[in-house]
Amino acid sequence: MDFSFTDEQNLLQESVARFIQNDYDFETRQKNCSESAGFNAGNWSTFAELGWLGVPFSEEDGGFGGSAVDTMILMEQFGKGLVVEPFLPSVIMAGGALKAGGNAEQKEKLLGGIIDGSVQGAFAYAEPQSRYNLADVTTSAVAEGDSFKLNGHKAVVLNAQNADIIIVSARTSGAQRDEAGISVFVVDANALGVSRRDYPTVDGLRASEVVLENVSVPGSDLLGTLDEGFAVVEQVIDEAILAIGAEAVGAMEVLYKNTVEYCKTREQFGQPIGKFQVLQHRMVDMFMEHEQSKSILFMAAIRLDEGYGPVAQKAVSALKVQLGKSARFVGQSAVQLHGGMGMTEELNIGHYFKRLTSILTLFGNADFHLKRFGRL
Amino acid sequence: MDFSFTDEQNLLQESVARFIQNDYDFETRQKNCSESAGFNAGNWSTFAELGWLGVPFSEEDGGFGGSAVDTMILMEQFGKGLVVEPFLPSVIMAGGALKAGGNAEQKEKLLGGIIDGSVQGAFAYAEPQSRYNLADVTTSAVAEGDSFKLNGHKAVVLNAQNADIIIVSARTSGAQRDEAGISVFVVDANALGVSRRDYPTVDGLRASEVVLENVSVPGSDLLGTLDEGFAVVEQVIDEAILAIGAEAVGAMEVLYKNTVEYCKTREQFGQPIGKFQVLQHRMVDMFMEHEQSKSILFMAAIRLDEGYGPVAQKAVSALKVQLGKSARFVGQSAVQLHGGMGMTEELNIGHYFKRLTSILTLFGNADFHLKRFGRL
Amino acid sequence: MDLELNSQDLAFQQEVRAFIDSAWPAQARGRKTTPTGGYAGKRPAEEQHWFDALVARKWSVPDWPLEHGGTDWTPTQKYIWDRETAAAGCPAMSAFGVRMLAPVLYTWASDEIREQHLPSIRDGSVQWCQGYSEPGSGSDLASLQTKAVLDGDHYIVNGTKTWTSGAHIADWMFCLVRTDFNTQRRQQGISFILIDMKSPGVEVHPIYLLGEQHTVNSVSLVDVRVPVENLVGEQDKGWTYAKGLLTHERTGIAGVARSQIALRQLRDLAAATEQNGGVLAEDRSFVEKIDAVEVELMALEITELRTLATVEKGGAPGPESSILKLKGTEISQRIAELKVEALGYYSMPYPDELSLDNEGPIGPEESLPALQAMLWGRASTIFGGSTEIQKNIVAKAVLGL
Amino acid sequence: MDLELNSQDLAFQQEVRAFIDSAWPAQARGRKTTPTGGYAGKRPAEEQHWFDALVARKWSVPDWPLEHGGTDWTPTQKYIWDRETAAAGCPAMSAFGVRMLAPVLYTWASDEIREQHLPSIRDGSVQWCQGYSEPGSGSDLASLQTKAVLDGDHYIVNGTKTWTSGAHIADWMFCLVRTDFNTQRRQQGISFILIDMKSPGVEVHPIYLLGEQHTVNSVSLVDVRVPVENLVGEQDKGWTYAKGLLTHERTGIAGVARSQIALRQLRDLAAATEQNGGVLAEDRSFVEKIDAVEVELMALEITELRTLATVEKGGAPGPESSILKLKGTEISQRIAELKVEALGYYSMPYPDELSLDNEGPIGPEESLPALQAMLWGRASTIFGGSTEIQKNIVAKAVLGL
Repeated sequence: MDFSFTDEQNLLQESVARFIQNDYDFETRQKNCSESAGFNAGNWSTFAELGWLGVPFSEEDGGFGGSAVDTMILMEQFGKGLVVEPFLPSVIMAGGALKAGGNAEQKEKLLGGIIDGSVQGAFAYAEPQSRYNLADVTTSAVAEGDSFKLNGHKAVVLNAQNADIIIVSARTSGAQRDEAGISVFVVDANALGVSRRDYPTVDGLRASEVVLENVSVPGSDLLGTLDEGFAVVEQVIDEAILAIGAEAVGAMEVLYKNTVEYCKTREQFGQPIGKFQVLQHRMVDMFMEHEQSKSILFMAAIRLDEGYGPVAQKAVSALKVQLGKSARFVGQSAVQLHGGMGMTEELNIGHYFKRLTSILTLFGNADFHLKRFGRL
Repeated sequence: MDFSFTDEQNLLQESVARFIQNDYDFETRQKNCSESAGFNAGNWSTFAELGWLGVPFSEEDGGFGGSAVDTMILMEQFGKGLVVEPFLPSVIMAGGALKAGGNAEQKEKLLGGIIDGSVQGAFAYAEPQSRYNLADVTTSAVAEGDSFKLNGHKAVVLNAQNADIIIVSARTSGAQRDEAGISVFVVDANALGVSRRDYPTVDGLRASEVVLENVSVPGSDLLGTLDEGFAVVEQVIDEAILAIGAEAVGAMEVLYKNTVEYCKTREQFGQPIGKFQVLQHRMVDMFMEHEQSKSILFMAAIRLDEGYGPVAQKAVSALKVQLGKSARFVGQSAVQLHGGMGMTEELNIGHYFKRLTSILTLFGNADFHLKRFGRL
Repeated sequence: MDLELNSQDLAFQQEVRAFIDSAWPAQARGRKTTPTGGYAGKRPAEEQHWFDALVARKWSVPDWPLEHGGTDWTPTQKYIWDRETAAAGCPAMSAFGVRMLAPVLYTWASDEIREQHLPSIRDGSVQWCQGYSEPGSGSDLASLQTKAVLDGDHYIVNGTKTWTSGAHIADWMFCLVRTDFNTQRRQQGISFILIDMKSPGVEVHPIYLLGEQHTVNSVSLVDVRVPVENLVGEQDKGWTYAKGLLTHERTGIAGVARSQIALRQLRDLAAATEQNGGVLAEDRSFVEKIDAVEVELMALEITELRTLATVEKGGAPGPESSILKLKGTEISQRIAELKVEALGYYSMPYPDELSLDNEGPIGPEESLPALQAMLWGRASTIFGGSTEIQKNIVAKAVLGL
Repeated sequence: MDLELNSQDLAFQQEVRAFIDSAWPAQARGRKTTPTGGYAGKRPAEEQHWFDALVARKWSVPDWPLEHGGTDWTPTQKYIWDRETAAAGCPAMSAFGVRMLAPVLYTWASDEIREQHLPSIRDGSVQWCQGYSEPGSGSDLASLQTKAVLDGDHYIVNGTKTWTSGAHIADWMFCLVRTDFNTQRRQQGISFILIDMKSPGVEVHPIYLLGEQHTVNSVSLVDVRVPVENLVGEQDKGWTYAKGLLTHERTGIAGVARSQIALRQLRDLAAATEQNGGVLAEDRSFVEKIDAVEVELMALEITELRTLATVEKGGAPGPESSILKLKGTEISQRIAELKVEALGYYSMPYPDELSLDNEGPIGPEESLPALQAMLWGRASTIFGGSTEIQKNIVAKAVLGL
């Protein structure tokens, strides 16, 4: 039983923390958001140079090691900095799909680019009607000779705007909500018939509605086995939940600590407001929610590293359930305790709150995961 | 739009309040509990003399007027005094069944006795397997000539121990959980084949498991129409919910006010604990829960007086949902804020808490009524 | 006890409805309104029509005394007016002039000031903002530091006001300033003055709030010269005037009608949101959350009516009135949150106005407004007396702690 | 990072399990235990067997230093011991002598006192109770007023102790008394003394608590003569000795193993409870409430393990350890509440022992114990450092507020 990090992990943590500390203050972050790509390309190169883009991948695949704990360490720091660079969609999700479903050739062709930063990816799994059901897929892929023809609408695809490849779940057989009959394809983002409507998201990221009209995808870009893509999608999303869970834990730490600092300095009625017992207890509750979330995050990372399966899935859903309570409480409380300042776009607090709001929704809200937890 | 009482209602309220004030301090209440009947027979006579046993009945039936608001007024005061005399089971429930389902002859025969206190009743509607589903009735009533033969087990029948008549829901046709096919009978508590296991309940009242073995009930003691008894049961229970809702509102008022008083006098760390902001806000929350419950109680009483139907039923379920939150919070908070004293059997606080605990369960908990509210 | 309106009030209700039907056409009701109620300063034609009709009918300031152009409506009639206009989504007169300033003016100000300002507040032709809060004084208003020094027939005002709603579109600001720094109690030495926003030295800086609303500002006052005639009442007594307003509880602050509309929209949204081949409105976990709020809201409505009934009889509002804002904001925040939850992934897109105008909404039409309303709605437990301050007040005033 | 036990600890776990199997037979595990852990003083034969085996194996006081008859177990081994014994429902040694008094004795007391008392605590032959709280001092312990005046070679003690668990079955009481009333700080002038409960002037009065438990008492002390040899450490320094214990956080206080068992029982109960022709375990609303607690409990278990892992490496427990009692009690109260909810109408009967013995349970067998446990469980957030006091401490000690 051990909750300490290896030497490499400690180095990774220090290195990311240093980057956030030195190169990612809130003002810089806001500037990065407003770049046309929605992030800072220089940072992306830095991430690549420092090897961070390889963190979720095994050494065999050219990565850093690929444990969930590694990813967790990195994403927790990203959460503290509210990092907007598309690590989640490109590396964790698109890269994760290649890792989980790709054959040697596909990895050879694409994973290297993800890791060295030359290829950006997106993962298109949700649809306007699907809500959180990963198996609710109406986008169709019909075999035509050696290739497939794809048609459909993929919703809220993070980073599609910058993506070279969009990894798409599509139905090759079965009924609309069957788990069987889903296949995963690597789609060239510039292929004929791919159209996008890009927009910013509430938390300062970029997403797109992606419409596929008779997009032709060569059979060699089928990821994994035909009709058995659901397993790939599910694993990618569970690993993505771990990543945003770590982000949320990092963000919650900043929020509760900043709130404590604010309440120590802000004076009202002749004393720091941190002397008011009601605020003290509220901050204790924030602290407790952060610690409980951190614990269950550790559990989920460890379970994923023990091997992907029902135990890991259950831990991941537990994480999302815990966040549903903790992140909501910590975010709302931080805004409330900062008073008017918490409501401004100018201060970082509101932006953490908005990121946590997105995280509550992403990949299924607490209700959805409480049901999944109960089933598993 | 008017929330004031009529002159008669004001008199009723004053008269019950005076009784509680003068003749029902906590010590006396505890003594009444420990009587072998579970209540004080002298009080019962007083209630009869003062006309209180006639409150829920129309003047035509020999009562006080019979509005739900009247009942509410009386029960709120009873709730403040934690009155243990069996007004709820005998008058509201058994009397209520006679009111709702009885023919002129039955009322003539029995309602007078309920009102003058010479007859005690009980209402046996729940069964070991039924939980809160009033239609889940396995007790059978089979016609044999001019009479019915009853067999079955009725659960947690309040006041059966003292009852002269037990009003029983039994199945005369249909399947176990059909609403149709339930009939209501007036059973002589001393009839051959009626056996009981009596026990105290957590809140200091008396209840019994009642087993009916081939109990013969004359056809003239069928209450209302054969197979259509469900409507009677449902109305009796909804009116009983109003009654315990009023009790709960009375009890919550005592709890929050006593807690405020206690916190003003109890000193810790050199000041009254009522100066601690966390306790202040908790007491404000208790006060708010009491006010909100009182509001919805008013609504339910008014709706019942407008006529029994879905609107009234929905209001009654809303009351139970509100209590599920408010009574739980107020009860737990009162115990918590009284510290060790709140945990003693010696102080009244714990007894209010126990009564509220029962009220949360009685006639369906908040989950059950939230579902019913949604359906209506 | 009953919940019925009497025949007189029923008749009044009909009159109000008829007026609304004529002055606020049905097609206007469907329009998306910004959650903050249109501080943006653009006033669409329907709105102008509505305000003109209000003024013409002499119903623009129903709460004012009749002598100043108000009405002699009973509390219940005012309540009916509030409910009916809220239910129809009618735009409201800006509260700052009508509800915050005017009562001070007609109670305390000189005839000259009344004559100068009340008519233009009544007809909505002049916009006001409120200069109370300062960077150092949030909930602790009495600690304000903006300084007004008498210099001949002018005050020279220096300081900074903040969280000033609508300062960017206001013509005038009513303002608390410190005219005496050597008082025993901090509440003394404060004066209530009126400042023309066009005065040299007044600068307005926008503060953008969550939900991307430009509603509030900071206002810096540098050597602003204010004629002594703009002092309301006596110098150094401004706290008394302002305080009367701050503690003025209104039934309307519960926001019951608004929350009822929001709840209905939430149910509609749940009924229109696909999930697993059915709709979200069939998901028990979600529906039970809506039902639970509805019960709270039903209770609050009655709590409001209890207050109203007491006031109607000439009594002071009972202790139950102190929970109206506390519960009302809790409920409205909860509904806003549930709307966002209902939207699922489509609670994330945050397109700009241009994109919306050109290409339409992303996901359901309600998406962006619901999200913005949720974000903006967090302010309701902060501004105008935070929940914490309100509970302190109830603990003291109602519970005697 | 991993959650596995190392091979040494696994071997230890096996050893513990084997010991439990031999000393605490499987049939004993099913026995109903009172929620308060048997203060009643009746000790069934299986329990006596278990305690005898503990003493024989020298495992009765594992936390003590080896030299005083404890063990050299690592923190992880102690944790394993706690978990395994809790999971098997083994009775625990009374905490007052073993956990509360003994550390004071082996740290501060004279050799004579240690020799007199430690062996009989270790073998459980002498029962102790704790005389700290007084009617006027609940959470504010330092305000205690019980007075001890030196009279030759005795202290004359006068005062009242309350909430004294087990005083009615205790042979001795360790007690905080005031020996100096003229100190600057209230924490000074307090002494730690040992009182023989058979001393003239000691009177025990039962206090019955919710759940009808006789566990606590008030103890009046009237001119009780206590030999000066019974003073622990130095006069007037008792607060220092007692305080070390009060802040002594233990992983066990989270009660994770106990709550896990309770949660399993709750699921069993829901699976056995009929509802609408099915069972309660199929009711989503109810099951989701259970699942939500399970998630909290999973998190708490890891929080506890994080603390353990730090301590195991020789570190002080991290800030996360401060939440163990706060969350642990919240969770156990919630589970107790849900059990009562599962029972439905059968949470109401409150039969006396005689009726239970003669006629069996009313409703499910779990009914009465579950109800009593819920009532009694309200104490967990009050006694031993109320939730409010704990949060004050965390605010100060962890957050620096």
